[in-house]
Amino acid sequence: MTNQVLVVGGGPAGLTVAKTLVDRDIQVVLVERTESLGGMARELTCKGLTECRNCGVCFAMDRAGELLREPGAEVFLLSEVVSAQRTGDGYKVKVKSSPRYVTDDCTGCGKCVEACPVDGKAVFAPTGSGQPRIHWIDRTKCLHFKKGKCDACASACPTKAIDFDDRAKSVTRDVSEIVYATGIRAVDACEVSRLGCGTFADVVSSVDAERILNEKGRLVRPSDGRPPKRVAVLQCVGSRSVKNGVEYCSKFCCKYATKISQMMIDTDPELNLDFYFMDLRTLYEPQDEFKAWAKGKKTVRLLRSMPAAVSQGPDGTLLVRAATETDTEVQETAYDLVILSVGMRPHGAKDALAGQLGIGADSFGFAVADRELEKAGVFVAGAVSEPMDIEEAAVRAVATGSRVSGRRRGTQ
Amino acid sequence: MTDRRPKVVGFCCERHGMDAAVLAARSGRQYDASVRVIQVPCSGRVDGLHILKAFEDGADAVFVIGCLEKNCYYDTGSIEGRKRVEYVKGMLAELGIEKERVEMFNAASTNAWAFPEAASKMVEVAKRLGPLDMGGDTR
Amino acid sequence: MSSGRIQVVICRCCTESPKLLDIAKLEAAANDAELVMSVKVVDEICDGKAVVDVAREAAEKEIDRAVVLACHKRDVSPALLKAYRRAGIDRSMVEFVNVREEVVLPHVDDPEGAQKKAETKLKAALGRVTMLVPLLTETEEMRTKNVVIIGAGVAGMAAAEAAARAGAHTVIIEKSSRSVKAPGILMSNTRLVATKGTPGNYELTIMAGEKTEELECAAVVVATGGGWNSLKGPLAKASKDAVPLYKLSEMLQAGHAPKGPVVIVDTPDPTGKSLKVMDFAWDEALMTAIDVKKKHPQTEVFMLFQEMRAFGLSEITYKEAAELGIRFVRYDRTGVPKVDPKDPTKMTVTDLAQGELLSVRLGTLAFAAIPANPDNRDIADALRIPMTAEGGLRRGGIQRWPVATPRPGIFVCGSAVFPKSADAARAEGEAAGSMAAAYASKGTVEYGGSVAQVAQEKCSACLTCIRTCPYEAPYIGTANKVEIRRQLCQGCGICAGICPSKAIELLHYTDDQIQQETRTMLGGDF
Amino acid sequence: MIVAKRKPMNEIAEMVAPYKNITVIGCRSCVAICLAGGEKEVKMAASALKVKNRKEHRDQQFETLVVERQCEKEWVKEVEDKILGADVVLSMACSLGAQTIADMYPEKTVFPGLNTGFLGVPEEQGVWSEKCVGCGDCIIHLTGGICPVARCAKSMMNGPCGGSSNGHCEVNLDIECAWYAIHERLKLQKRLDLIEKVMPPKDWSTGHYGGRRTYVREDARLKQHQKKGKEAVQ
Repeated sequence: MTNQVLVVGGGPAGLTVAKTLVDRDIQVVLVERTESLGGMARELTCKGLTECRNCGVCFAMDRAGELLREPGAEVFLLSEVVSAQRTGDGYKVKVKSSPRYVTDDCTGCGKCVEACPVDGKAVFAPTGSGQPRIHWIDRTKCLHFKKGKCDACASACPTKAIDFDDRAKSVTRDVSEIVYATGIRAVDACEVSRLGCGTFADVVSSVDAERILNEKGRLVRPSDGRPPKRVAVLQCVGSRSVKNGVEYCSKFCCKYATKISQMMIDTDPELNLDFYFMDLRTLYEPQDEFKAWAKGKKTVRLLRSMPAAVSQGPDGTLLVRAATETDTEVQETAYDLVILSVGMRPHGAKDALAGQLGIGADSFGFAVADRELEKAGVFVAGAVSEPMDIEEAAVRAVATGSRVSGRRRGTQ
Repeated sequence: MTDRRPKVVGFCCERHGMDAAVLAARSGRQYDASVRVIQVPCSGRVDGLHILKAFEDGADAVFVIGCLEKNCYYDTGSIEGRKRVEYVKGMLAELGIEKERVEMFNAASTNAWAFPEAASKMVEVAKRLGPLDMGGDTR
Repeated sequence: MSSGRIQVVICRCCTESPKLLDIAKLEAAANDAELVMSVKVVDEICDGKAVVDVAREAAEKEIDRAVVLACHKRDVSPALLKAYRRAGIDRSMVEFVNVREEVVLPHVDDPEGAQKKAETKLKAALGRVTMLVPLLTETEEMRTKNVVIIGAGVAGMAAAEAAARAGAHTVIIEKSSRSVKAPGILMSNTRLVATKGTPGNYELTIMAGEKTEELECAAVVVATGGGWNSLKGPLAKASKDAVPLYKLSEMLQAGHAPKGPVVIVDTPDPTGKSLKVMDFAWDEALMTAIDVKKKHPQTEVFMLFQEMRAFGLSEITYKEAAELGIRFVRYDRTGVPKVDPKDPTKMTVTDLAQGELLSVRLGTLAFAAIPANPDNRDIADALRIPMTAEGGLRRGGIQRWPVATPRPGIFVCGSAVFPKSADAARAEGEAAGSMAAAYASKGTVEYGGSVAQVAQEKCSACLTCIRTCPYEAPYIGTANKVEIRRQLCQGCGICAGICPSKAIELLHYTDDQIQQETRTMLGGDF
Repeated sequence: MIVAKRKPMNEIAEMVAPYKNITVIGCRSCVAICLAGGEKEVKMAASALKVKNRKEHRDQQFETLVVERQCEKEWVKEVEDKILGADVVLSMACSLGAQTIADMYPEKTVFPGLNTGFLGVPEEQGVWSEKCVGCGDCIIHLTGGICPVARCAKSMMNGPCGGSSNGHCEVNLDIECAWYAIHERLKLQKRLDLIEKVMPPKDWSTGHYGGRRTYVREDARLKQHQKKGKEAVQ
């Protein structure tokens, strides 16, 4: 029988499962939809400056780097599993890879992006700290494909890494087990219309904030690129809300939001920061640790309140309207930047592939796979099955990996 | 002759320190070519003596870069590294040498900005204070 | 004195794109250097043909060490090192210079500076490579396939099952008389006393009842759980019927009706003066409360908390509980729950949501707190693993692996680290158990390489290295001087950097090597 | 052991400033263990001075070496040529080491690189505390193993002074009151009766106040007949 395991999804869970299996001499085929590995983790920032705040982002990205060097792992980027057919005790899977149009010679210098004449660009670097850091071209935007003549990027590239002749590829692999780890999507902050997302440039989602922090090391306002002086962080945007269909608590938002708050204060101790929340659910951290930290900072306030609206004042500042903790009055406070801490939704549990494999979805869209399905060789890992942070996804993925290799021992 | 390039030496840990430098390079980040990196297995390997010897041998600024504290590959190495840097800072300050010339930095493998920022900061310090054997007041 | 026959390899792929450096000049500099017997400029060092070519010339010219100008040493094809090995050159004698990521890519706009930097780096590497000595690696057989699991709770059982599934021989040590069905051997009434040995061959001293026994094992999983039985505080004292949450849940499962009203409080010491609690079993508390309400709808249920940490899908349970009529009362340290000293069945608390003082009758009082397990100290002491200030066991940095401690072969999981729900503890146990089994199944331990070495004549036996080493590698040997257990040394060099007598050197990164490299780097053109 | 601390570098720099050839000598015993004057500190001190010289365009030559025990002539003798060849010696040992060199080579200038502190123990890595003042008449068998002479700021001999409060010393609230500690210790040992025992006024002549002390052990001394070389000649 085949000695390969298919891992669908190159996020923290998928990467950890893959690494666990490769370490046990089991060949892995990893299929990732986007142009680089890391999943959500690559969009997020490391939250430590001097001391580690245990967010786990580096863990996921280090595994991504390792996996790319691993001879036992075959990684398909910009790829999808188009079908999985049961064959005896395994599956025949068909993987379709889209062309990247950039070869491995790319050094990531970014000259092609500069040269690209398309408004909004047609050639991109992987976002965040994604691995590998090789650019890719979006065929639907690129003038070379649309009009058939532009080669601005190709002539700007110092390493001649642009290859317009790159073609889509289709391969089939025989695998014995399939691990489904398609991960999550952040809730779009603009789904909650009252908080000014999409209307005001300086109302950003926590994912955007992390992206800015990851890129620059400090937070700046999108409108003018200047560091903010007054920041509001609003928790539970889209989470714990029946209206958004995200009734559950997304689990990691308190952890990450409190940690980026601490990071912002570390970089700028003068920053005024107001932290609005309903319940403070910092993961794997004593319940009053963040409160004690906030108490020790003169410029930080913790406010137990869910703001009602964000509007713009006459001087352009953002006004957050919120009831006081005891619901006795409503106050408006001015800020330069408002961060909406968004929750998550499972991604891909209702895809055709999931259906083919017999993976179900619950009412929130989380993937459900019972032990019977695992006996048939289909496993679900990571936050597609329930809300979790990177650390927990990694731990559970190791456990899943052990069950995969356990099944293999059983069948051999 | 004061326009000579500043000589900056960085002791860089093989783990997240170097990972951050590599990620920075691959992300197209730039820093001054006068920064020379010496690879050590862990920032805890750096001895205060190595830093002082670097100054003796002509460095204008020295920095150590390691993993984040509490996330060191070798558990406690970067905490030790920082202590060594602090000790050398104290010695230099007692001798009237600007203690800003030596600095400890921490980086995570996903921080593309961390290494270039550390390197540029030290180049800036070295430029501002001038070469060790010329600029600066003797106090 | 420098010696050796050096080969210099320059990879065009890494050094030439983008076009910045004058490779011919680098080649000439290499050719001019002392002891250099061969200079190879190849198009792509990752190309198999180039590797063969390089290795052939290395063998012909009797090369014994090499400098490779390419990219990060991790990314250079492992085929090169293999080929060198066949040509009789140990991997430790090959010095990589990361021209791509340290010179070319970060200095795209400064070809002149980059060229100088590359030349200096080449010079420094040539100097360094002459000072290198081959490193010795050794292997040791693991004497057993045993995986010892400490604690037969939720995490421990999951660990045992996962380890057994992966083919390990499991031995569970449980301090209570609890008997559970588990794979392998279960030793109840047994405690861990001390540990000797090295990774893969740990020798545990255990106390089984009154008897002291020795137990050999390849790996250890610590799953001591939380310290539910160590609950103390004013509320526990004021009401003698107060129980930890799991007792209430056991009672319900056994079919007993709890005396109403049922009050579940987060901690017996709400001011946190005598008992610092890191987290609470909120999942279980909510489920137990629902269980009470469903089985005994007439019983009033109160939950008193400072912060309702109903993570993830527990939020749904929280909602269900509220719909079933369970009363949630949030308080803070200004109005903590108190038991009336005159009437031990009356509890008062300031309900922050309502802003009023609430008086509750106490039928059953249960605590959701999971305090740190007091046994952790003895376990950590015996295994020589670190602890957090709060009394939990501490893992290594997250960059390495989630359930690992800094000591190889020792894994920790569940509430011994930080309070967790049963489900999360089970997953952690499974992860730790499988990691331990994977470690044990390797059968051999490889060690050596770049490790610390003591010059005993210089050692003052000051113990500084022993106190600072994260891995317990240095110890006082028979000569009353420090020796290094090579099996434990991981090569960080903390000891070498701190030794006040300069008696410790880290092989491959000796003081001389580092200082020589620094000097050459600074001696070059800037 | 003897606990010492490096002098501030500026003081050291000032001392050695007028000289060209400086030999820095450390010691592998107590001062190495208390991280003040081992090989590492010796090399770091010399290196730091060289860095300062680089900055100020001054030329000084430093020779660094370490001896096993600088307080003993034989060990010092091993490096005699380095001492005699230097303009000045910077001793990075305790003052005993510095004085040994100074006594052996009276024509040489010897500078202390360390401030010698006290007789103490390492409490934990990096923390040393005083436990004995060398009074020459030990009484800790009566005080539960805790020396009131060293650990009480006033060297009280019969219980605490009026400044003891909640187990702390009035001189510094961070210090434990020695007599409180003695009480607790004796209670633990069930020897509390000892605290009632009145100690007579202490004879301080066995201590430093009796003048410079010399201890002689006749059975250990070499008889005239046993001595070799120039030591045999008075």
